[in-house]
Amino acid sequence: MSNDSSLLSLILFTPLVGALVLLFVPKRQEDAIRWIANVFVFIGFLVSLPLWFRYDSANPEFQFVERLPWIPSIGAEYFLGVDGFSVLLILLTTLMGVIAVLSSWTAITMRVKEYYIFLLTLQTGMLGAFVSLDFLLFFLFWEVMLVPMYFLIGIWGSDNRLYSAIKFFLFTLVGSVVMLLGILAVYFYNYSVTGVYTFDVTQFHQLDIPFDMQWWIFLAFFLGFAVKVPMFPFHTWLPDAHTDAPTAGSVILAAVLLKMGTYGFIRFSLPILPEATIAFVPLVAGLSIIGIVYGALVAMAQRDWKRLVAYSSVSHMGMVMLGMFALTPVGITGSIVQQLNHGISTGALFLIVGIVYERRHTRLISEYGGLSKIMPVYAAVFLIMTMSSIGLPTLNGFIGEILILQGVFVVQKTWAFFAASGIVLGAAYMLWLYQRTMFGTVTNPKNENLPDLSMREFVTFAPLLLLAVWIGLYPKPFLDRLETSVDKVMMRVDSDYTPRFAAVMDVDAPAGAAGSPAAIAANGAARAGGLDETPAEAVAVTRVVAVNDDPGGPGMIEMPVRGGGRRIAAGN
Amino acid sequence: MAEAIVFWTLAVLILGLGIMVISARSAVHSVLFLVVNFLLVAVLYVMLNAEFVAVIQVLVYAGGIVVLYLFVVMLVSLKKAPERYADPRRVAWTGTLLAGAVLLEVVAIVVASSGGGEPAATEGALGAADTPFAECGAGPLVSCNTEQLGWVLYTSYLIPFEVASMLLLVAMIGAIVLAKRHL
Amino acid sequence: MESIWLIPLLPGIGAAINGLVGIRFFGKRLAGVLASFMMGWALWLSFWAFVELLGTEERFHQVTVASWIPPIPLDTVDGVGSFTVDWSFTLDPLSAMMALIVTGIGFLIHIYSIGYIEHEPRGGVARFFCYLNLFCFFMLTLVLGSNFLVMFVGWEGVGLCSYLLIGYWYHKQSASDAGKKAFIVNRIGDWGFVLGVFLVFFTFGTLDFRAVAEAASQMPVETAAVGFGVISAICLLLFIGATGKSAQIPLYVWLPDAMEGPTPVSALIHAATMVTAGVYMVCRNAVLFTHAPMVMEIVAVIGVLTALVAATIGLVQTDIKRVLAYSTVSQLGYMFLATGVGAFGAAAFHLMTHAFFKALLFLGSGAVIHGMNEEQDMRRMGGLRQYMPITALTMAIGAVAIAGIPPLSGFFSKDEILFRTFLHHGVFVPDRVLWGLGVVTAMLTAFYMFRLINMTFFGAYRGPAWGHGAEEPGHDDAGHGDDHGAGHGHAWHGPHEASRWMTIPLVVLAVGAFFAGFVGVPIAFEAVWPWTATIEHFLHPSFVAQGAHAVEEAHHMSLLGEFGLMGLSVLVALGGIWFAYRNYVERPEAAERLAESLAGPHRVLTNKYYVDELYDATVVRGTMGSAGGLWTVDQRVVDGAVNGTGWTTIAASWVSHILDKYVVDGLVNLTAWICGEASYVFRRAQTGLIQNYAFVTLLGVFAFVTWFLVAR
Amino acid sequence: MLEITPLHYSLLSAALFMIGVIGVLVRRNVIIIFMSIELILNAVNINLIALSDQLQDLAGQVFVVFVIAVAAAEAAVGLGIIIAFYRNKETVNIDEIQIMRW
Repeated sequence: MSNDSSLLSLILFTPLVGALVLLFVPKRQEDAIRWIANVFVFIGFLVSLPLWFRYDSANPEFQFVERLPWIPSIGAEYFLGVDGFSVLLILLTTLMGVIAVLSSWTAITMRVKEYYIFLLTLQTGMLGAFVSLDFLLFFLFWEVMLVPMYFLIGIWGSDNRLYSAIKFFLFTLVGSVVMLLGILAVYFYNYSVTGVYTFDVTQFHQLDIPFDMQWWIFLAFFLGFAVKVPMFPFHTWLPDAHTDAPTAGSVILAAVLLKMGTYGFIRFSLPILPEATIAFVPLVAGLSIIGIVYGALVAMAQRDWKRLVAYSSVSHMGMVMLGMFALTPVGITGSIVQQLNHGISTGALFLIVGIVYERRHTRLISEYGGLSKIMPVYAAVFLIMTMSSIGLPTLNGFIGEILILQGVFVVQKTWAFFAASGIVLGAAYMLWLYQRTMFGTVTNPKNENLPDLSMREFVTFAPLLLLAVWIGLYPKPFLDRLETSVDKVMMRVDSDYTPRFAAVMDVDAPAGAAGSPAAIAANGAARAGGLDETPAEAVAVTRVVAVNDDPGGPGMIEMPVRGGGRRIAAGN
Repeated sequence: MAEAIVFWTLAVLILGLGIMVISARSAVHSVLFLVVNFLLVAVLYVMLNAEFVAVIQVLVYAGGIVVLYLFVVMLVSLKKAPERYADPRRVAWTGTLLAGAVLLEVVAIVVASSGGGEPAATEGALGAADTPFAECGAGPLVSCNTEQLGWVLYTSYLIPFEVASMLLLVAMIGAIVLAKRHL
Repeated sequence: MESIWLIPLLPGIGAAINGLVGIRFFGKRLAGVLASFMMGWALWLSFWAFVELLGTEERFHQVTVASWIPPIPLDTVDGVGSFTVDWSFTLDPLSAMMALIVTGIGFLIHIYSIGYIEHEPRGGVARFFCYLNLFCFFMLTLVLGSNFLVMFVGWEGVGLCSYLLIGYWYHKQSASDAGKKAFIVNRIGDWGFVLGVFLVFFTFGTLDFRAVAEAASQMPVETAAVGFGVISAICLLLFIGATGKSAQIPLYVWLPDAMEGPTPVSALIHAATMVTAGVYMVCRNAVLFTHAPMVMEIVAVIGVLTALVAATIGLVQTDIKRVLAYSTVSQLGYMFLATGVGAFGAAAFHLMTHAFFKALLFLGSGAVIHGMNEEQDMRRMGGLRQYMPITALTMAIGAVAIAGIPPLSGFFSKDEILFRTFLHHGVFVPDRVLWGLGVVTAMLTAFYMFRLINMTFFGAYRGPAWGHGAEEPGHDDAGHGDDHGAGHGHAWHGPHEASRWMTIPLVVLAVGAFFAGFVGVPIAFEAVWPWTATIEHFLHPSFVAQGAHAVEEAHHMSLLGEFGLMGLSVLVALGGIWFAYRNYVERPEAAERLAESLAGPHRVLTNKYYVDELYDATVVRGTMGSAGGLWTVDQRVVDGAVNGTGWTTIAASWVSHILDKYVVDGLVNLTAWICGEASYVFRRAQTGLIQNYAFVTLLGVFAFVTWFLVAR
Repeated sequence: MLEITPLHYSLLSAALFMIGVIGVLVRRNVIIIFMSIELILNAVNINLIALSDQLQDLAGQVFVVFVIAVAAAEAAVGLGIIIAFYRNKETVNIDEIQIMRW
């Protein structure tokens, strides 16, 4: 793709340029600053649109690749490229960026300049994490994201923002430090095998790391990513951060930052450490299910509107993780779609909270009630987003949930059984919230003349509503773009999985080509054929079996004797 | 013979003026003595076939620097000369004595080392042999002294010359900066 | 016929228009007329689709509009399948009939609503019709959808609409509570339903109804001998969904509360269409269910129990709409009884007739409530037939129909069900027991329906007095209109007949309720009526797999016995009616005495067997309690652990800080201090006097020269 | 005694040099101290010229030129400093110019 040779860099640095421009605007002229920020972030969205149209969903390779030496001495490169996962997430990021910046037009009145600079820097950081195929570069952007977010929460946040900001920062930092260890382990292992120092992820995707090593590395990655997701025991930073962050901060946090963790799993953990992934499935699935139910129940107990939404997103992300670790194409596809959905619906819900918070400066649910009489348009938007969040068919949430649950169901019925209960609880707490805030009579005199959505506010919602309906009614474009990427991951975790694009690929192409699925497929086939039976794999198999036989439920997962791939046994 | 007379008068005058300079009560006077001193030194240079340096001596020292001193002296209008302050911590003549001692020793060394000075002309040839300016012949440096000096300055001493110019520029700026009340 | 996808779409468009522009700009009349027009159009289309279907020999027409979820490989029982779902709709006898019912009744109710809702504020009217149209859109999607997921779209969608419409008067706490309850209880059912759907895919590798039926028909029937197999599991899960949607035990509790909604809503959603979705779904999967006789048994038992329980509760209710609500639950129980005994045709038949007379009754009660200025308590009515004759007449027809007096529609359908139940040979339940319960229920039905009619239209007027003009009628009933604006703002001039908009639908429905039964005349009447069991024959193809052309097994017994059963049920019904007449018309005080003599049971019944209280104590409290508990856990334990780590870190840092400050740094400072002290000595040399320095320098020179001098 | 050799010039310059040194050591007035320094420089120059004449090497004169240049610079800057100092302290007494000690 020569004509797109620098598209990703363009997308990546447009917000940063905006931030630099803002540096030179005198801080008195707040409106000028707002305009500039909005214009730049909108340009950023526009330049990211070609990804949607020019991404070739039939091509399993990474696309729009850019490759320049960065730190030659250690083999780190400026290596960008996208596949189905990152294309969708990048588009989500740029869109949510536009919405977040636009939504804080009136909400932010102090230190406007710094605010927008941080917001734009954050934007670049997030995009960078999604586009970089160099592990060190990814880690760089991963850390870069933290700083602006820290300041956004710490300076423009509410009540005890410092506590939340520091908690958020430290929590994520701890995770990422451990993750760095994992990265280095892979890096040095790769050197010991190939004799080349490189952080090239596509190269890592072809490694066959011995199982014990995989196990530890997976643990390291798991800590790093699970904190970000956040998964059940590591979730407590999320409610605080969400509650105290400014609206735009919460929106970005929910819509994009949380996706970093899941994206990390799908991009790094699964393909680089397939056997360990399979070994960890029960643990991760268990935590996810706990997260789903737990998050939903705790959300039900909240008195703080924003905190409720935060816990709901704990529940949703548990759903995403569960789908991913079903390790079935449907489940993974569903989990990516569900990431988009969560970004859309939860982002919108935070915007919705932000709007009344801006008018009333309180988030207590008990302060509201009967708003649908005063703010009908607002109520309608809130209703639609509530429905999308609890997975009503014809709205986006349904597609993700049905795919995830179906994908999980064929693997382990009991998981689907408990996970599906999250749907009921989700309906319970969301509808209860809706009733307590929107229905009933206006009890609080302060609410009596709240203005309804302004034009600008409605504009922030319009794209989200549109997407919610689009994904709900016709998700095919999104699913098509995911197809090949999902297959590539599947071929790593399931050695005898036959990809859908096998027809597209010409098999007798020079097979060792970097990351060429044909090569991997051949490799997998060879392993399936039991040709190269390395002791590492033997270890892997035994370990997997040991971890994976669960007495509960008729054995839905059985470990084949070969290659750590797995097959579904006939149920009951 | 004539040279000797001139030299001795000059020497006496120069030293005398020097003493006057450092001993004059008022600064203005010492400046005036200094001018005369410089002029006499210039004459000494002429005697040593260094016309160019002599001219420079007159122009820069007598004409420039000393006038600068004069200005400063005028600017610094002292109510009473610093020497009036009694300063118990320091004794003037210890310095004088020490200097004198050193002088004597140097004289001793010089005299001893020369041992009945032979005429300078003898070494004329070896000096001329490697002098860069052949066209002036190996003769004494009477003729075209300035030209040769210029030649040397702009060829073999070009870099130091430029450095010197830079130094002057910097000094100029520095002086302005220092002297200005507030930039 | 290729345009059947338009049938659901039209109301959808109507809803979109009303919702987007209507609420802002449309007048009351315009909004109503628009919505009704869309429904009329849909009715027209579905009518022609129906005619076309009759015209052709082929009974199944599937129209695929677009691909919804493109194929994604997914493992099933037998190897790798492909998970894919299309937006596709099926027209077959069953869906055609349902489409006709929904559009027909829906259309009438839209018309009725124009009159009913006219006291609402303008935006409210548009919102109401938007919801109503939206409901029809989802309901039609449900009935026409040709695979489980498309059906599930409708399934959930109607749930949403009922939520919105029950909570239409959202400022009423009770209304919004009821809406929420309905939605959440439905969700519990949907939990089972989706799991069932997953299991269907996992078992058959497809979600298309026909394909599933084909595959299932190849599998063995899971009788008690075979054991409780996959199909049984599927059916059970699906049936859980059905109990939620169709208000069966144990999930029936939401339906009576749903009466908080406007009456047309109760008629359309909670009588005629939505609540029958469960029955429809079971019929749609008849092949599956017939392969799981044990689950069929469960269905039948649940059905008949629901019918009985609801009927008993209905006996003592005083809120006119609640009586009808419990009657609906009970009739739904009948339908499930029918499906349970394998009489899917009869179930669908009863579904249709019930749609007619129950919609009629609800609309009638709406007219009454309207005429009584939002009065819903039957004890405050009575003798209304002179004020509102049309309503009285039509409702009477409805009551007779539901009581099962020939030749009205209810008789045929209900009798068919009882007849088939009588012939049914159960797996666990001894024969005739279900039938007996059914008959008892029939009597109770007749009784409470006529209790309603009598208390409302006969006897003396017990309602509030009305004045002329200014003074408002004083009444203090929970369900009444002070707090929802309707019937308000205009003085009440006493009970009055409703407007044309409302009466015309009543009349049409009454006609339907009267004659609808003749499409399903029992075979016993062959002699006198040539077209017997038309509807069963028509629907039969929907209940068997395509391939298996199993001839409909004839259910016959001696004509005498069959007529005997009919006679019995008619007698039972008449008995109920007579009892009601005796207690509520002849001697109204008799009812009170009866209640006093049976105080205990009466209290239990009026409190609906305390089921709500039970659920509240167990499920709701349990969930809330665990929620609160977990919230505490989250703060104290999980977050506590995090903060604990933080505090320990801080403490450790303090310790090391002390150490650093007084030990490590101490050494450094000591060194510095020594140097400082020493410097006092040396620094005396540093006078800062230039001349001193110069002097010292000179000394140096002196020393040097002296050395030079001495050295040689 | 009557024939002048570079020896005499050297002695002259040495004497002048020492006079300068004495001036530096004895006087309090900074300006005069500067003048003494000029004297010292002149002494050096005399020596250089004399030797260049004797050795028939122009390098000596060249250096004199440089010395003069440096002297000019030094005078300019030094006097500038004096002016600035005088402006602040109202004195040119070298004994009081010790703000940088310790």
